[in-house]
Amino acid sequence: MSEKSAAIRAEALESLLVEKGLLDAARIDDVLTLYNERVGPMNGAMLVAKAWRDVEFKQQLLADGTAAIAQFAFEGGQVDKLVVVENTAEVHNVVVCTLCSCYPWAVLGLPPKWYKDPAYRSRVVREPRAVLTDFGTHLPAEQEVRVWDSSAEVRYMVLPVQPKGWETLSEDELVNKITRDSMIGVEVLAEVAE
Amino acid sequence: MSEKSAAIRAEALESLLVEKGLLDAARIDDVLTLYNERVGPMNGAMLVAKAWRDVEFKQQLLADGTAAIAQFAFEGGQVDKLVVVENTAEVHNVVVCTLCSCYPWAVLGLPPKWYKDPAYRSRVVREPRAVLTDFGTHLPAEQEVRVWDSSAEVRYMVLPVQPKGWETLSEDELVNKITRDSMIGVEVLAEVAE
Amino acid sequence: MDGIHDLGGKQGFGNVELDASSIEKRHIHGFNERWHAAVFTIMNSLFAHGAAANTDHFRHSVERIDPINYLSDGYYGRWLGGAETMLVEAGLLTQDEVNNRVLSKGHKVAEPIAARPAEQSPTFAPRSAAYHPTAQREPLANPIFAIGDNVVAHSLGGTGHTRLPSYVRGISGQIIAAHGAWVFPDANAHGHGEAPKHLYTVRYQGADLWGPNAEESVVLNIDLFEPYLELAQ
Amino acid sequence: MDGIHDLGGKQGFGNVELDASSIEKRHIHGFNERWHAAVFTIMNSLFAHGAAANTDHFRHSVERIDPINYLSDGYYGRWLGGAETMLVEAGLLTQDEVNNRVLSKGHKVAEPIAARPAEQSPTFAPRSAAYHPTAQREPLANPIFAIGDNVVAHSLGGTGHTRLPSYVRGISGQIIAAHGAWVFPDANAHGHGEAPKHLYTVRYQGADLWGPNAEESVVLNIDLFEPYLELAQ
Repeated sequence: MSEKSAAIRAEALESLLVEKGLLDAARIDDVLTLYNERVGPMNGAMLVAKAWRDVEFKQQLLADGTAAIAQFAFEGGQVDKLVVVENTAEVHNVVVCTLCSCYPWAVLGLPPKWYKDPAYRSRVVREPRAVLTDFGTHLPAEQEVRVWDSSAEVRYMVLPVQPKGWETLSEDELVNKITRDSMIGVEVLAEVAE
Repeated sequence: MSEKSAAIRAEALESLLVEKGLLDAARIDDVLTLYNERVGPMNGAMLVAKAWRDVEFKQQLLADGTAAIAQFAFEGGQVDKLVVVENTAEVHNVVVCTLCSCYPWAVLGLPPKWYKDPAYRSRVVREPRAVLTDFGTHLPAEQEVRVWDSSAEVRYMVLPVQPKGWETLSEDELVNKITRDSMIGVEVLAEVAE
Repeated sequence: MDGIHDLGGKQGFGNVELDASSIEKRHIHGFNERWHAAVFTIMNSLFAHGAAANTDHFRHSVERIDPINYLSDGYYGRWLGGAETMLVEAGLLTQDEVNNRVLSKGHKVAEPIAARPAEQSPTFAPRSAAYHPTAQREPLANPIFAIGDNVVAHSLGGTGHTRLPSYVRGISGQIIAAHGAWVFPDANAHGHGEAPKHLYTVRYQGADLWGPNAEESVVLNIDLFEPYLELAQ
Repeated sequence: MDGIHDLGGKQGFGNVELDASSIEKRHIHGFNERWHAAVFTIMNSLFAHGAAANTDHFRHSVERIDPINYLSDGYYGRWLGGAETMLVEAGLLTQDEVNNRVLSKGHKVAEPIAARPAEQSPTFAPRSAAYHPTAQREPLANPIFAIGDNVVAHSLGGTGHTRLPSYVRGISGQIIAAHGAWVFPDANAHGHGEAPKHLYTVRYQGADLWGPNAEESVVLNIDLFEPYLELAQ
């Protein structure tokens, strides 16, 4: 089914359900507003920035991610339990859901298309190093790669390594530089030459 | 790709190869003649009929199918080694190739479409009794089902049980009554009420 | 079920196609299309009107989509297929209603739709009155395994929903975390109650999963429910 | 490779669609369409012109077809995809030539074609001068296993051709027949020679393969090459 066909089919179902009183079309606008404006990777980036600046928060985030983020009352769901895994010089973490497309919506927003497509889901558990090169990410052979397959209701987020030179940036400045992909684990943050 | 699209695509490739001298279109007619006229399940049916009437041939067919059929010089290929497995009251055999669609062309002809489709290939190794009911074949619970997955170059053919009442038929009469499906193992032959 | 959705470790799906956010390395988020949000909202309405009893029930409806459609339809297309299935099975819409409306919107007749394998619609108990913000529950028993145990997972068989992917089955791994008891998807998807089971993170070595040609120094962590596991010999 | 072709035991593919011969219980045989025979003959020409080095090489070209096409194209459509791949990889045709000719025949531009994953085209040694009517060969060594041995099969890994389906891996079975030594597909498909290996028929119990919900009294026999096997513990 092409995107166009699916769009028509969705429109058909929407109109039927509205007629039958099973769907309030206004709720579609609410959902658009929620995920377009309030739920997105800026939430996760804020957590990462804070963890880089506040060692106590970082320890709490790594020890019990669910408790650490409770104060922010993120919307968006899909995070019954949050586990934050830390990248280091020795270990690089990367997250997937091979059986469907589980993803920590509340902190990263809606998952990118590639996260939900068969290529990523099939390959990243088997050849994560090769998959990361699709993203331009080349890991040293001696760095261990840890793949997390989110097969239950625990959700995983990666705490990336802070690049050299970012120590002087404010948390607000960091939020725009900490990418979604670095928190999924398919990118290693680096200072971009400007 | 629909059948129509595939047909167009095949026509394109055929015309290109003929132009380049890589394909002689007359060979297509030879292939049609070979498989439409000389290679088909009547060859296997002839073996089964003969086995039912000639106990010595039956023993040879079951002991070394390859040697037993050598005298007939069947065309059509795909039978490096033939193993004939006998159905009895205790055991029912059924043949598949889960990885592609290997089939004993020389004795059964070209495989039916369903033999090559995902439904049969995926299901018959896991739930052969359920698959056989798709064919209207219901096996007694106490009869063991033996599935043969043709994963190498050995090819399998089933020697069906002769129905009661067929003992007086000639080999020629039997050939038209012994079905392809009974030699794949998805059918149990039975005298049809006429 | 051992369905097309069980993609982990399968080969032949080509390279990852990056989105604009990955390429431009900046935050781009939200819905790409309005109809994606419509499907998202329809999915919410399934839960509101009881057509989807719970998340596990909904996930299984997506797994039951025809395999070609599963691979072709994209994420929101798959949700749409699952939603249609659940609405029809719940008796809230008929298949004819859906098909006729699709045709009236200009859809081609020949377009394949999500298949709906015949399944006895399970009966779900009314939701518990207790408010559960998550799928974590009080355990019904003590955990059988402990961190450090070596375990092997085996399929429970059958045609139902499960969260044990095939690629880890039969391979020895080590428990590295215990998460307490959680709603058991294999039961919950089919109206057999929440049946809480202990959940563990199990770590596998890449070479154990993928053989001698595995990438070096790769480990795989996955969350598995206790009924899938036994101690490795 | 663990590709889409490895269908044994997968669920969700629906019921078997019988053909006229099955329904009418009479002999109907031969090609349904002329183009099926054309593809069959093209496949023969691949061997005649060296584009396909051997059957294993050809089979692998079919396995490499894009998964959606593999499920959609039907048997002769899959052969066609494999044939195109081999003709292009052998340099006998260019992809542009094929595409342009397809368009000139009235094909839609958007129609997907068989994917051709980039693969280093292997170099095949010229065929042996010896005439081999079958793929059976003189053994290079004595067989390691004997009838009655309990064995377990494991994937050799990698991305290449193999004849070990995933559904028997890691499960204990018993050798019930020994067939001598045969050309080893895992090597032969990739230009690594015929490397003959001993071949056995291994018998598995249905309940061992499919768990507690398996059908009763079912056994599965499959032909497996010696390098896949080790003695069960």
